[in-house]
Amino acid sequence: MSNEPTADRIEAEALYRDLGMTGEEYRRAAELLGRRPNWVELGLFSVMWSEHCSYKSSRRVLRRFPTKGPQVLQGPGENAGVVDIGDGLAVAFKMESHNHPSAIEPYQGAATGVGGIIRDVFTMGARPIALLDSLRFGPPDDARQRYLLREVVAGIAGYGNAIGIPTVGGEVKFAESYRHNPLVNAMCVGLMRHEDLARGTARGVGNPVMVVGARTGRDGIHGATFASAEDPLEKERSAVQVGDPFMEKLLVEACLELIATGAVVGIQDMGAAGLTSSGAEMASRAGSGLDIDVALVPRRETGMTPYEVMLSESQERMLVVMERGKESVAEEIFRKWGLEAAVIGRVTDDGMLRVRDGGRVVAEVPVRALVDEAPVYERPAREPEELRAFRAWRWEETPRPQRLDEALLTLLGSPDLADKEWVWRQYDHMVQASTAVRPGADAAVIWIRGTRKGVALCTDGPGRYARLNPLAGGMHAVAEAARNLVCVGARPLAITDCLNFGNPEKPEVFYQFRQAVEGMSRACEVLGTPVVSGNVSFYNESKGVDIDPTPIVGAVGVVDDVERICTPAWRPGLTVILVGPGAPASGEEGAWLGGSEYLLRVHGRLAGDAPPLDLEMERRVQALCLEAIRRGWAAAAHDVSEGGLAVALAEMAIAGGVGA
Amino acid sequence: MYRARVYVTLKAGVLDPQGGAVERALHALGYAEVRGVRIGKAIEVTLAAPDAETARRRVEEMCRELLANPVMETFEVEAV
Amino acid sequence: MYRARVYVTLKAGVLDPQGGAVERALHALGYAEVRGVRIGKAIEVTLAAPDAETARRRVEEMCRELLANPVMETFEVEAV
Amino acid sequence: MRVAVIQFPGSNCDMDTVLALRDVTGAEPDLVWHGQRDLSDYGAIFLPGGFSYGDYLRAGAIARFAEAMDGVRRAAEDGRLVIGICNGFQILLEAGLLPGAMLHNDHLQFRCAIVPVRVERTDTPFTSGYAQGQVLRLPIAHGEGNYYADGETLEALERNRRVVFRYAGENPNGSRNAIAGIVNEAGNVLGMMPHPERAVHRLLGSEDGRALIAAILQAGRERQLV
Repeated sequence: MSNEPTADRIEAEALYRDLGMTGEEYRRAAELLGRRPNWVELGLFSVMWSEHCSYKSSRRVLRRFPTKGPQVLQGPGENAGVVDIGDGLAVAFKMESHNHPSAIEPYQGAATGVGGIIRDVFTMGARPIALLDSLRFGPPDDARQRYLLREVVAGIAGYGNAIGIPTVGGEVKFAESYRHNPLVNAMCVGLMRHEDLARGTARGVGNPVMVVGARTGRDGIHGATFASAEDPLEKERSAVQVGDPFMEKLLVEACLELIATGAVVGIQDMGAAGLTSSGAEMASRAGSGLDIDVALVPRRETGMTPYEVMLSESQERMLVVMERGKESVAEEIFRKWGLEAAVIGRVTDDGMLRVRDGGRVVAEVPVRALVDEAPVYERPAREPEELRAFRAWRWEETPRPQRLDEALLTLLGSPDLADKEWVWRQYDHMVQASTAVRPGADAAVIWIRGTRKGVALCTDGPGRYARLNPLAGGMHAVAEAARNLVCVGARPLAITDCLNFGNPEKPEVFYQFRQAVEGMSRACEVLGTPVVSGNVSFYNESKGVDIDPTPIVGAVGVVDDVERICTPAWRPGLTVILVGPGAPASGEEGAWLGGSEYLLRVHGRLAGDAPPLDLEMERRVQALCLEAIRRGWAAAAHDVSEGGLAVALAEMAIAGGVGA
Repeated sequence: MYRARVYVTLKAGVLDPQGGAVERALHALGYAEVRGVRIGKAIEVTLAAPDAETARRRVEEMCRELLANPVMETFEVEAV
Repeated sequence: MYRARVYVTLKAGVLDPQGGAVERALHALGYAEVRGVRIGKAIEVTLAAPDAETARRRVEEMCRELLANPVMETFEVEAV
Repeated sequence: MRVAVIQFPGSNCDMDTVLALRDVTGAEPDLVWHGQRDLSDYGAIFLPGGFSYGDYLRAGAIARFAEAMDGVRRAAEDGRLVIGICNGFQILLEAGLLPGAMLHNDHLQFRCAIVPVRVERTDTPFTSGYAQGQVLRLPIAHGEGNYYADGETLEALERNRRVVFRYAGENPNGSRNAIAGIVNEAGNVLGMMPHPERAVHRLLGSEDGRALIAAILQAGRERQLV
């Protein structure tokens, strides 16, 4: 293009830095290409090698996750993980973060986060049956944080309600470190029969490649590297991504109808880095190449350059590879639903991603270079200084409160523990008429109508434990998620995750990340819940302050008989039993109060070490609890977590409307 | 007492799904001559002010602070 | 090519909770002089027409048929 | 009697309504695309909940122009049964088949909850299965359920006993006279904001919607509807 910088200017003025690439990465790209990249090629490298798409700082650590199991039909690497739930049925699920866009425009940032994660699920051939969202803000005594909370919840409601997928679970927590960097993690779950499983691969030379759904505009250009640059408030704030839930509803129906015809070779949603990442990833999985022409992509704005079309993050679009000669099958289905469907190129076997503009080649890059050769960094890790100070805390130093009832009221008034009905009553959590356990319990249960089966869902985070001890924090996040599933009567099957951390180039942050993954992995192994999908969100940092390490876990379980489910609501006449390890030896109580809600809310202190967690004991406690519910012995169940036993009992009393 | 009318509209380039849906509906109703529809807000503010000029300045301040979202919207103040 | 701007506002007797909420927010931000806020829609329609008069007439038809609900809303067309 | 459930682009509760009809009556309703104008085969027509055409401009504003609405209008005129649930009620209002309009909820938020709803009359084809004054527990889920009509229309609705359902507890959206559901003069067209199709099983939180669906089929038999 006329005004686009030449290869010489890119190198001379180090323009690659504007796209978030280091000098070393630029030279590596030129080496793989065998020549210096032009502007469009540089754009492809910059988004594919961004932290968001390449996982360059996290890839090596993520290998630690256990991802196998008899119940796993599809592990990490595809658009969503897929798990068998028996009787020929399976669930696809994933969680994704939209933190940086939500800091800029909270309503649309949250809405497009929901839209994106829904596409990751139905692209696997599953019909979406539930949404959950995990949110973090600064303390709510500040008007800006209340504005962000209001707009993010309205955005999630606006999108989820309009598309007709029930938002049934999640959590909202508040802490100082999220003040300038809110977290918006969205999870979607879909249901399918085993034979419906579709995959994101571009196989078969000559097969047509099609862009379907909405038209393409300049939305979120550089959203991918945008997400990886450090400070959300100083970034380029022009092209805000706007979601259209109505069009996505049509897209869900059209895509599921198209997949059912059997004429689809591969399908993937266009998320961060739009056409570039979907095209490159689909070709990489099949070991093939793509020859596409951006002039054929249906557009919403005039005068878009090939660079802009390849990097656009316009919403509600999918990339589809059809069987050769079956293009008309797609065109007809999409016309019925009032959507675009255009052939933009072919699958090739030369392993190249070749981009044309009206026939003229404007970019030609080996797929391997973009996907497999992305740099992989082994970042240095160092235990944060503050841990030693935290662990110097002694339980004996803390004065005992005179009145325990006042302490309990303080805890129940904590924004983290307070009732969140104000949030979830804005979500349609009953559409699809299948919600057997509604928000407010330990987990949600979706009843598969026409069967006795239910799918249990929840999200959980480590709270402050991960700050005090990242390893224990990772373990607690997984253990608590599994515990919540068990408390509604479900057998935990697998998890997805959103690993929200600060700047990985800081050794303390990378230590937190690596330790949290280690902790999560150990808990997954003992509790038998492999990781089947997930997302890493780094650079959650503003004005030099990193967020607390926040590994969010999304857990899925199965209820074999929906007549045997449980909620915290107890009834008069029941005996209350506490199941778990015995009370701590006298003098050791402090071990269980480190990083507790009590210590923070009553004494205003964050200190101590995360409570000890015996994973083997956890597994046995969960097994006993699940058996008790299955046998009908237990009529109510609730996990003891933040706020401890006192809060757990209070919450059951409130849920049941009866004291104890 | 002054009555100012403020128009808050989406910035160019920002997708307007609602405008698109209304445009398609108008075409379906036979208004083929319609080339585009953009939907924004019309906010009428009644306020006390010493003179029209101050009224206009204050309303513009309100727009920057609350009535328009600077990230995706522009505003125009018309004193009535 | 003409660009008409349509204001659709709630009829006088109809409660406008959105306007009330914005008014309270403005007072909280220190704009004590605000006496009332009413929120309506500003719809910009771009259309081809032989002349301004026909353009206005067609847009008024669109308002009666779709853009405004006569039970609770009134409309006003301003050719731009 | 044959039953139709109309499917608009953006309808979300069409399948829920089909499932509820199948569950309560054992009979299979037809899912009818909004482009079908002739609905003369059907004794009862459901306009389901959802966000037809994204609820853009106003909830139901665009859906009322769909071809199927001609069939709905004819069914209303010749005494067959028409039931508009939530978005369906909004479409009937926009189409002028029922008087009044829906504003945004007065608290400006979407609200989803199971709420108490009182049955104001039982001499209708929809409420014959309930007792007079019975308070049902029905789910609501809407952002524009704040029913409005001018004084004159409201007074006529009350005088002619056309208010069939009224919110019994706290008014969840600001509706005038806490109106939750009304019928037309002839009494064969019902619009209601609560979702009976979501209250058909204990596991879903309430079974109070079953009697409404059963009553409709019963009325179809009594009136020898097609």
